[in-house]
Amino acid sequence: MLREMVGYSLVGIGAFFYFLAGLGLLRMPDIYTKLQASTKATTLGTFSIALGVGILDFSFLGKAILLIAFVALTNPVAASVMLRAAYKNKAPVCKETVIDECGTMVDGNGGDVK
Amino acid sequence: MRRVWAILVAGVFLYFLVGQFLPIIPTFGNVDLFARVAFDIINKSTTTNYNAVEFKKSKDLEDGSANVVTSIVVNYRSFDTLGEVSVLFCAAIGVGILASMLKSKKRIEFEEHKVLRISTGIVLPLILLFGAYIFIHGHLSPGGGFPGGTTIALGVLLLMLSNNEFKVTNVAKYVEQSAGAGYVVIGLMGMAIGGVFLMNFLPTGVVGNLFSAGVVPIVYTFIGFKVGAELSNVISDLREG
Amino acid sequence: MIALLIAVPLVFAFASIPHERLGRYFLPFVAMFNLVCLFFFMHPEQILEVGKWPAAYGIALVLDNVSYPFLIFVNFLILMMSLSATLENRYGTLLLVLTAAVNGIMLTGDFFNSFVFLEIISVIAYIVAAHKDNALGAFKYLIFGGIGGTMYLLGAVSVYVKSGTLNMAYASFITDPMVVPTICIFFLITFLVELKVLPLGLWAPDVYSNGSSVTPIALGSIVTVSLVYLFSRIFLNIFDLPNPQLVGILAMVSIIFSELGALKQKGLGRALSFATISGVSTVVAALSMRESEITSAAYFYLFNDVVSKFILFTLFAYLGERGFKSNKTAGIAFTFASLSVVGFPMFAGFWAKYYLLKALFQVNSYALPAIILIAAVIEAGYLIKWNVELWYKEEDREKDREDVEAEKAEGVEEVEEVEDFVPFGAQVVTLLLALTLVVVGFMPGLIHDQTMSIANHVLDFRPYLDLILKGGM
Amino acid sequence: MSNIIYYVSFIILGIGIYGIVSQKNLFKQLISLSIIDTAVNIFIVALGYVEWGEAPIYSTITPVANFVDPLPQALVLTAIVIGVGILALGSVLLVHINEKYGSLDPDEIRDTREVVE
Repeated sequence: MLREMVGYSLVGIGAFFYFLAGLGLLRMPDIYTKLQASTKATTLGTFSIALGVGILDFSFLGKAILLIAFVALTNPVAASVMLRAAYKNKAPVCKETVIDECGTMVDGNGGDVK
Repeated sequence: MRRVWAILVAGVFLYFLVGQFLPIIPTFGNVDLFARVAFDIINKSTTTNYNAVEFKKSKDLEDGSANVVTSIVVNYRSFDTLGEVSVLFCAAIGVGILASMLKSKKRIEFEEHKVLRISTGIVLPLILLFGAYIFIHGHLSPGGGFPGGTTIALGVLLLMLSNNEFKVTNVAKYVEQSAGAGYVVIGLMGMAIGGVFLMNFLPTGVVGNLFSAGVVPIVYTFIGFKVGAELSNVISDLREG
Repeated sequence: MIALLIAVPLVFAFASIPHERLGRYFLPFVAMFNLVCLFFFMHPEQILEVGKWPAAYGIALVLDNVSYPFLIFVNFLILMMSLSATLENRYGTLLLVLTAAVNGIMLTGDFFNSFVFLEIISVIAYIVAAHKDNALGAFKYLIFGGIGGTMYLLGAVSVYVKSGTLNMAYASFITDPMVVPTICIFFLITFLVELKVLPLGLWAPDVYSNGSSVTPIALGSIVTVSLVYLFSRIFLNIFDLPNPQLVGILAMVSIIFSELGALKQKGLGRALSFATISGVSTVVAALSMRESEITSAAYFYLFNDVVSKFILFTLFAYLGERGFKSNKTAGIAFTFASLSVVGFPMFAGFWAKYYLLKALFQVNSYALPAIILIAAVIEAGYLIKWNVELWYKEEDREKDREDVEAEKAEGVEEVEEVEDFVPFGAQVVTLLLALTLVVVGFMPGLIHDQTMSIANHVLDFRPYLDLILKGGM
Repeated sequence: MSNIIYYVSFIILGIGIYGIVSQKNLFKQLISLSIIDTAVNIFIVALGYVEWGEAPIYSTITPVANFVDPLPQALVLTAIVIGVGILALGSVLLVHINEKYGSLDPDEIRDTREVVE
């Protein structure tokens, strides 16, 4: 009983994170924030869904942990590479951006950077 | 004007499909398997009498692969697959020829990304291992030579994206050559042993074991190597220009 | 044993990958090997069940009285092409695979297998079409051919749904008058694209006129012959062509428009491409009649058309801006070939048109003969114009030398002998083929007996069916 | 209503054909061709579905045969590989065209051609 409760709540948390990812993609103003929202959410969402399913069905637990390990290995790298590519190609930043640590962006206050 | 034409052409075509073609095909799900050759192929009884096949029990059937799609692709209709390999082969050669004809012979260069490079070192062996797993287990689980080879080529692509100096050497071409010729040679061996081209001349073993299905795993391994080398060449041709 | 015709070219193709030039030296030997095998070790009426799977389950390769002469003809053309064309790096490898594929498409008795071979042929055709930097024409062909290939796949799958197998012989059991036309329309679209009947064959002029010696010959001769074979196998042997009038009308319109197009062209290459379209359209129109005399005449017409276009295109590729004054051998071959296309007596073309017209009049068909005669007049007009122009062309030596120097400056060092611009191999081959046309012109029986035998066999599906059903299901 | 997957694949096919005829940009035409391929593949796989049938693999879960028709799946496997080959070839041809004429729009290409020739 407890096992099922934990499992289902983990799956539910994962689903919620996916929902957040979708919301972020729609609501966030520029590519950096969009990617930030979606990667964080998909990584965490995948973790908890896989773990939840693993707890619900113990024979799947080993595979679930392996899955989590691979996602942890690849997903952040992919996001970082994508963001770097966007930055190098001078994708426009939203107006609210304050800090540009790399300092190559023309206008710290944002606006449409060409 | 173009749009009107397009709607007209697509409309006529859809009308033909829905009005003429749909009535003559069976409704979704209502397939009479008994009337199709697939029924005997599933039961592995095209030359022998009908016996139900059981996983890990049936022995020495005419075809030993647990994955029925594989047994069609590499055994019953192996000749198609030989053609399929040739299509990919020709496409790869074509990309090579056309890429070498480009006037701007500029190699695509970029700054390396440290995070990517380090994580590639960790992930790449896993990717290659996974690709090899896919084509070695092609007769037991979903997969086979084409997906496995593609996975390996993706590993090469990752290496190429993370490492600026990396080049696909001539070794890929030799791999492609020997794997491609190996497939045909297996076919010719069937001709020498059984008198028929592309015959499955090895014992088929127990359904579901790794060492089963005769020449199927061997052929899929060849295909895996060939497709991997070929697609790596395509990627490298497109990059080197 | 039959599988060797496909396996041997493939092995050599795969073996020639790391060494770019090797394929082109293999090609003539492989074509020779195929011809020797066909002549001495194989005889018609045999069937090979690949992998020892009975015909309906596996793939059956069939060598019968229809495919045998076609195979000999195509392998002969490949041999001739390998001797006459200048093959650059790696094209040899491609043409080896093409050899395997055309042999395969003629031998196979399975719809999906023929789709696979068709796609090999198309992929090679796209690459060959892009020869001499003609990417735009090749891309057009790729789009048309891609749609055609998809339609063929749909046709093959609907055969599987209706008959439960992909075997061609078993497919002839589908006789439902509702089903056959629908399946045939899918196949028909493919053939209209690949045999370049005009509305769907618009890609052809761009591709054929790129000025290379490989493209028009590989596509216009070898691929066309193999696809005419497949056309007759599917529409004459297995299914009855459902609405022959429609196909006939399409083909006739295609003849008229292509001849008018040829008349309008300023360049020889495009004119010849349109002439090729007209030739193949005539064959399609005649084949759609489904009558043995006409079918036989259509194959005769195909023979003449393919051989003479082979000569014309080869010489056109080497001609460039020059005339025939410096190379009389080439000029003679060119003139013979154009006279044969027009249908001058003493050449094969005369008999092709004679048999066709005779057979058509016998069934009281007058529309097609009228169009063929009009087309012949138009063809005579522009081909004689081109012959005269090329024979009397004053060669502009100054310009030539400038060209050579300009090319030297760019680093190209090939065009040096202005005197002898056609390579020796191409001269011999074109002269040989031109003489063949003359010989056939005097002894039409040589070819006519063969085409009659093909026509009689192709219109009767029972021998083919018996051959495959021999094992029983 | 049970035929809805057929209709879906037909509609995708129609979109592909519409794209090829209506779009001017050559790259979009290539994409449309690949959409047509996909539609046909969906359609063929759907043709082999048997109600309540399982994936055609003997395994611990399905030790005895209760399978969908595996042959269309094998055919689609071949068709997909062929489609990939054609797509690769088409894209490298487009790179060529773009290099030669500096554009992928037929109208602009025609202008460039007239200037060149």
